[in-house]
Amino acid sequence: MRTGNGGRRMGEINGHTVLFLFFGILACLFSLAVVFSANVVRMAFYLILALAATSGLHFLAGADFVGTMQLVLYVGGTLVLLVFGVMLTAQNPFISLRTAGGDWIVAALVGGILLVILVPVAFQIGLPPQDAGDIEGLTQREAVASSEPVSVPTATRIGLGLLGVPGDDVSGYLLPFEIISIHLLVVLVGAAYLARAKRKVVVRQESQNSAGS
Amino acid sequence: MESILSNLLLLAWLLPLASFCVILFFGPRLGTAGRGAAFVATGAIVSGFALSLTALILWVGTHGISGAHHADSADTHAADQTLSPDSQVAIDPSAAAVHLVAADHGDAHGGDHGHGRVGPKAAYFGDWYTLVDFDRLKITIGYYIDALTVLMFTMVTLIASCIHFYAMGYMHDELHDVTDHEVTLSNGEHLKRPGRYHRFFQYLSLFCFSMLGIVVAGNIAMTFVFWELVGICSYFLIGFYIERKSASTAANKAFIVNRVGDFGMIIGLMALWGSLGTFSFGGEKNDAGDIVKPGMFAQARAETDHYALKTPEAMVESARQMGAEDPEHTGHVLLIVAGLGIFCGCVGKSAQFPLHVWLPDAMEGPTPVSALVHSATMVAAGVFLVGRFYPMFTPEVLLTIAIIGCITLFMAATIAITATDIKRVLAYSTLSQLGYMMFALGVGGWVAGMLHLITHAFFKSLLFMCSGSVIHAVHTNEMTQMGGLRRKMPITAYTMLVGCLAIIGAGVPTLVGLSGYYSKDAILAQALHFGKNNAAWDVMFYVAAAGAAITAFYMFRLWFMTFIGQPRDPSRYDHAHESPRVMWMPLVVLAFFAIFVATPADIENFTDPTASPMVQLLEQARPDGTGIDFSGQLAGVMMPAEHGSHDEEIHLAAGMIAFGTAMFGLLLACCLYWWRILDPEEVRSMFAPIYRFLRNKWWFDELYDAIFIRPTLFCGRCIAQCDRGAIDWLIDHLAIWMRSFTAGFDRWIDRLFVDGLINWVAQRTYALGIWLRKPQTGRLRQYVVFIVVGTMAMYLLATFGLTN
Amino acid sequence: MFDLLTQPVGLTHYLIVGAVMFVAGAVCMATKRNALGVLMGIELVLNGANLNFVAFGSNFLERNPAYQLGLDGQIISLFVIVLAAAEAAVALAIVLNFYNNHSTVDVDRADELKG
Amino acid sequence: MDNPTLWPLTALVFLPAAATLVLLLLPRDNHELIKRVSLFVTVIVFVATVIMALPGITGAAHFSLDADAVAEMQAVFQVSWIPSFNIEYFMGMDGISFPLLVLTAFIGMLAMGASWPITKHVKAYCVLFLLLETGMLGVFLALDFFLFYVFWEVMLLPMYFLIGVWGGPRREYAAIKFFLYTLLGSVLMLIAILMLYFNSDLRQLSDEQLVAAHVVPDQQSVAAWRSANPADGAAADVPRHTFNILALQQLGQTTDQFSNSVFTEGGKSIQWWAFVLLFIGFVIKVPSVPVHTWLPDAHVEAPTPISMILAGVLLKMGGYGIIRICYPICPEAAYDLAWVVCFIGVVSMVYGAFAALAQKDFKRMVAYSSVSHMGYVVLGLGVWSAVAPSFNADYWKMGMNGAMFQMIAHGISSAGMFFLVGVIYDRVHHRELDKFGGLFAKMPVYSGIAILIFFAGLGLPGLCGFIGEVLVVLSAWNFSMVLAIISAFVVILTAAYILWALQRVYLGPEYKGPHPEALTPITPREWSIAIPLCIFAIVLGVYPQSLFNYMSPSVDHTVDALVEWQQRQAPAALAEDDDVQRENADRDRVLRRDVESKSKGERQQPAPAQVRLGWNRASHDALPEPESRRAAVTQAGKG
Repeated sequence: MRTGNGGRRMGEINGHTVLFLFFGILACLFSLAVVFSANVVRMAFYLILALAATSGLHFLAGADFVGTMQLVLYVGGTLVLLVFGVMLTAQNPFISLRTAGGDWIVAALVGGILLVILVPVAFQIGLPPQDAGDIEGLTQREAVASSEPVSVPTATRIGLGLLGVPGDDVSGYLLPFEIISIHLLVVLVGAAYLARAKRKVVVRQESQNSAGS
Repeated sequence: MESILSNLLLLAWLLPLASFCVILFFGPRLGTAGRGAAFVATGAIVSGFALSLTALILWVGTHGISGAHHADSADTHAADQTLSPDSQVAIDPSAAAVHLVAADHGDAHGGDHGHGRVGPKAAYFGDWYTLVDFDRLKITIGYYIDALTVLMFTMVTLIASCIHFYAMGYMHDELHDVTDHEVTLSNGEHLKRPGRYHRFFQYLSLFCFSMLGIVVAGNIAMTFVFWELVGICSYFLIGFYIERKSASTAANKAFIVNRVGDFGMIIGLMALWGSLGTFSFGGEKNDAGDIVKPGMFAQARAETDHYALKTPEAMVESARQMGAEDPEHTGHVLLIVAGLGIFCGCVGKSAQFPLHVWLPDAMEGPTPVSALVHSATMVAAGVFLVGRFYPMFTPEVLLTIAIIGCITLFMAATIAITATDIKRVLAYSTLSQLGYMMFALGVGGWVAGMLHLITHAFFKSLLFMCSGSVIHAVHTNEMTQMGGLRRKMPITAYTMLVGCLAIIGAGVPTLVGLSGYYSKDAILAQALHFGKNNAAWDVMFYVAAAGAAITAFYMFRLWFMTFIGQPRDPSRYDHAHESPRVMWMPLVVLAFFAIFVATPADIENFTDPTASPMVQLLEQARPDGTGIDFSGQLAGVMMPAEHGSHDEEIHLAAGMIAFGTAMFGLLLACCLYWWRILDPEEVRSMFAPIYRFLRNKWWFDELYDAIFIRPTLFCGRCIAQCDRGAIDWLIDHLAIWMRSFTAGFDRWIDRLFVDGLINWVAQRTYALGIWLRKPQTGRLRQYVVFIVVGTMAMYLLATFGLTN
Repeated sequence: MFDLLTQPVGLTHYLIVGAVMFVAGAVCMATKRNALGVLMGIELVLNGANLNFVAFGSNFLERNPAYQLGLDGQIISLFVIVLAAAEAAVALAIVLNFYNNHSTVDVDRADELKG
Repeated sequence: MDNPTLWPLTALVFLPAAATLVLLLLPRDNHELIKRVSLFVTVIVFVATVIMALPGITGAAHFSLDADAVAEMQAVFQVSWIPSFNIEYFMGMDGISFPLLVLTAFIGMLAMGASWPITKHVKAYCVLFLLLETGMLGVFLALDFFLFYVFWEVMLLPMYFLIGVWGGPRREYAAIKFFLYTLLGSVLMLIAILMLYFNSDLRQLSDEQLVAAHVVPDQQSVAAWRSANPADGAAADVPRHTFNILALQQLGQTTDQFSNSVFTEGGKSIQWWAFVLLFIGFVIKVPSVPVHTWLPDAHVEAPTPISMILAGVLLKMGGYGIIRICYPICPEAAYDLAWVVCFIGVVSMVYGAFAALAQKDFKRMVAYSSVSHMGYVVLGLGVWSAVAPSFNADYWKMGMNGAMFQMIAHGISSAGMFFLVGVIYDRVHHRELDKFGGLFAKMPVYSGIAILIFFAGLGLPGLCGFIGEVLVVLSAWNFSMVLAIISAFVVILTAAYILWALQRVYLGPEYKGPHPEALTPITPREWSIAIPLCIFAIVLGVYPQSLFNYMSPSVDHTVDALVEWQQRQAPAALAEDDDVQRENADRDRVLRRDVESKSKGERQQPAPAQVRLGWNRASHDALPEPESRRAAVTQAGKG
């Protein structure tokens, strides 16, 4: 899966491009669907689709491990959690809370401007340099990157990187990894605590009630 | 001799002080209810009298009754009369003093004049005790003993002894609890209080001590000390009935009016002290007895100047020291000021016009007090001092004295006509007689004045004690409630008659009379003599003569109203009785003296008034240089020598006039109050305005109240108000202003500036917070928008802002 | 702009998709009154960012070699995924708690701490 | 320097202060014990002063009655205190301060005895009282100006609290008024002190003067003193400032150190300003019109013993300051302003007497009588009647002696009066003069004592008030006749207000105010306080020499020094004027009375001239001095 260097200006339409367009348009469309949908249940569904499409884009970019994780963690974990949330709070009045027109206008305005800023930047930094002189003085990593890409599974290298073993194109990430681990633990505990807090009060009230009766 | 005399008198003087101290500390415990106090006090004063009498006898033994040479007296008189001042100067220019045309015949001619004294008069002086001593300036307690001192001592102790005995009877009520009927309490009852018998005698003793101190005083400062002390004794004795408002007010009045006189006296003292540097009459001696500093008299009348009065060198020097343009003249003025100042004190003490107002009120005291203090001794002290200080008086001062005396004698006599309170009549009579004495001294009659002082002491104390006896019997002072008492109390009545006759100067002209006859004749004679020499002032003689008539009138009015006719108040009459023996015995004794004290002892010269031993003794005491004519420098007045008045022509004329006027007054009294030919009521209504005028005592009290007391109190209130209203107001308001200023300052600096700055910052911060709060809507979605906008802003900033 | 379709897939393409997702997420957060909607917006934003990381780290894309993250991009995106999971858990807990207390999931009602 | 009297005098002054430490240890509620201890301390202090006074008891701190010795400072000691400013712990006493010292101890003792009715915060009261006594004793003993000032202030604070806490209903007002008035005086005094200090230079004094002023111990060490550099090592020609009062006196009298103008050329001199400032400070304390209004309020509000202290001792400090500091240090200004001083004195006398006449409050009346009586003191100090050509200071000496006597006498009589007012106030709790009456019948012994004390205040001969008043008034004549006459006039007013008050309070048939049942005869405690006052009043009145023996030499010494200064000031150019010499000789002749008959022919009858009774004093420098005197003075100056 590679794109030839020769078609830098006008590349042929290949499978990679088609797939990219497919997933890219899908992701964009469902993202917008999330925005414009008023129903929270549908929003959740669209979100799943958008994330799944993103996962596809990950695969296309050669990040197989990240794409997998995207599917597993996001679509399989996080969004399930979200859906639980929707279900727990999904009573009629809340399923579709209407947003005031003014908000829409403001949001659209701000969003539009943001987009107007981001897209030129994407063009500016995303395009290859105009001439070869631009690539002089590249680092070794850049040199590697500029060489012909080789499709190799990334899971091993990522795993090593996370365990703190720097590879040729990856730094050691042991410390961030550990921090993330602790962070996750804390978040879980916190989430559990938050979710329990109300029940305690209720229990106390009940005990008071029972004591009263 | 000197030490014996001085020690005798010292002892006689200090005995009453001892008595005072004993009674002060042990008074109530002496005998039952303090009865012993009377014995202590009486014993002291009687011993004092014995000592004084011894001194008198010693004196007479040493100096004789007189050194008189009567043989040539007539000639000398004649010579005196013929000599004019100019001729005297012509005879002996060296004798002429600087300021005063003066001559002392006897001394100047080295011969013997009518009263026969060669050289200075006999006097002993010295110091017992030094009160204050600043090298050259000394204030001492000393003695100055001459015939006058001894006579006065004897007279005072004698009368005081009589009065002590009398008081033992009179104050008998005070031995037990007393109900004072004149004091009503707020609950309507009369005041009941324990008796104060011992305290009365305590005060009497203190008074005797003080009075004798004045008499024996060797310097004018000592006189002043005891002057004040008799004043305070008088205060205590007048206010003896302390519960009576009238009594305490009268006591205050007496003391304060006396202080007015003392104010003048202090000025006199200052004038003397500031220039002469001594207060001593005779001179200051050192331990060896030599005179180290001449006395005042010697400075004013130097022996070398034949005792002619001239301004003391020290006064001239003092005037020069003060930068006077004409020191001689100013020095003379200083001498006049000194004389007038001293006389001022005498005016106060002797209750002369215009300070006479206290004496009638002083009758609030018990009658023995009136007899002793306010007639015989203390009030006479003023006259005594004028007599003692006589050498220092310039003719100007003497003229003032005469005028004051003359006014007093007339004014007091007129008031006495209308008074109905028996003691007040006597009080005004006392005033009048003191006026006579002053008048006599003022017109140059030193012996006449002094003689009247002594005779008056006897008969006036007799009169007062008689009136006390009457009051004791009828328990009222008002003569309108008496009458016919002669039958109930004959001894009192007749002794009082003696007193009345003595005071009007009854006697057979040119022949013989009671004591008052001699003294009053002498005064009038000298007055006539003076009038003849100073035509401008001869009116004073007629005033004095009229006074004699009035005296006779009011004295017999008193006697008739009290003892003659029908009782006006039968209840009082019924209770009346003769006083106990302890009270009437002194009356008899005093009556005896009132008759004979001035009688000539020489049988051969029985009709010559100057032959009386009393007169002779006084003549001995006459201050050096006063027995001559001398005239004033400022006021054109000539003081005629006294012996000139013994001239047959003058003396006879004066005697006849005195007799005539007295008889006139007496007859008038008889007509009105005995024979009832005239109705007093009718007379009274006929002269109603005059009666009211006299009845109100010439409105002196009201006048003084209006022009002195009220303004003084007003001034006091003003000043107190000024203190509170002005000074304190200023201080308080300064404080308030200061406080408000600092408060303002504090507000301005602290609140406005410092606090303001802080508050401003806080307010700004707060406002910023409020302003910043506005975006904090709490709306999550807006926050998101903000975040996005913020991100964009940062991006734009990074892109366009920072790169430029 | 549309020549993107004719170009070989490059970094720009990914970045544009990421931008669209990001903006969609932001607008979603700004407009949804439902707390869960907001949460979803967050997920979209995170995914948009994630996509960018991956794109920057990818060797297979037409791009300027100066912006080469290598494998680091993937690792960072992994972290983001993990964080998103954690965040979702906590957010859900909060939402549930809020819901229990207020009986609503309307974020506009959650303004007690408003200044 | 050998200081044998250091410890005795220090012990005397600080014994009361030290005793407060003992008081602090005593139980607070045992009032009786605290009062007894305090009384004991005051008695000790009094006994100590009496021992010092009695001749024949040996000891360094003994007060010698030898005439020469009394004139000089005795029992002097000197310890360096703050060397960098030449401040010394320097005390001593002479005939001026010693009687006041004894008076302080005496009144302090009696006032403590009179403090028994105090029941509020007894401990604090006694502590403050004793501190006050230390301050008062210190003021009279201090010879260092700075030390003097310190004691002066030490005295102020306890007084403020004693009035402000234990006083009557308006006590805060009175206390603050007292405090502010006195503080104003203190501040002015401080300015003057610094003015004098920074203009002083010890090097100007001769060797003898240095020894006399106790700057150096003896003649031998003078050279060493002169050559020694000042402590800071500065150059030798730096002036040596001093707070030594004796040295300042010498500087004021014998050098022109204080005669420079302060502000502008030809303006008033340093000593003129110093005198004015000091005089205001002291006259506030005296107090004289118009700065007297703190006194009535303070007296009325203060508790009885504090009134006694105020009237008996505190007022005396003003007079003491004038005679000890104002006059000797600033003779030139004093001579210039003698009229002002006397005028203030006379105005106070008249003003106080009039105001007393109008009072309705018994204590207030007594307070105004104090103003009046202290006027005599100011007048007596001021009568500078020694003028050219004779420079006869006899009358001024008498006036100063009279003023000093009046201070002591007033200390006794006014303390007595306040005590007596306090006695009835304790019983009936009011002071309205119009609501008394008839006390004589109910309290005979008390009334007797009261009448005696009031008569002492009235100036009755035989009692203490008379001597001082009469001496002052007599001496005033040669200074100014007008002032003398006005001051003599006051005797009438004095008699009026005192007798009127006596009449309203003691005489009359019955008591008219509230609490008639409380009028019980006086207790032995009150009796034993009043009787010593009575005894002193009588003894001083009858035997004033007992006091003059102590006082006169020092007072005369002070006056002589001033007159010597005055003679030096008189220009010598006119000294050969024959007339003056002759007149002077005349005067001596009159005084000695070596009588010679003068030629009568010379004496002319002078033409009547205008009488001038109130002439002013001739200007002192217009008249010459005799040559002999000048010679003597020159010699003295050389010596």
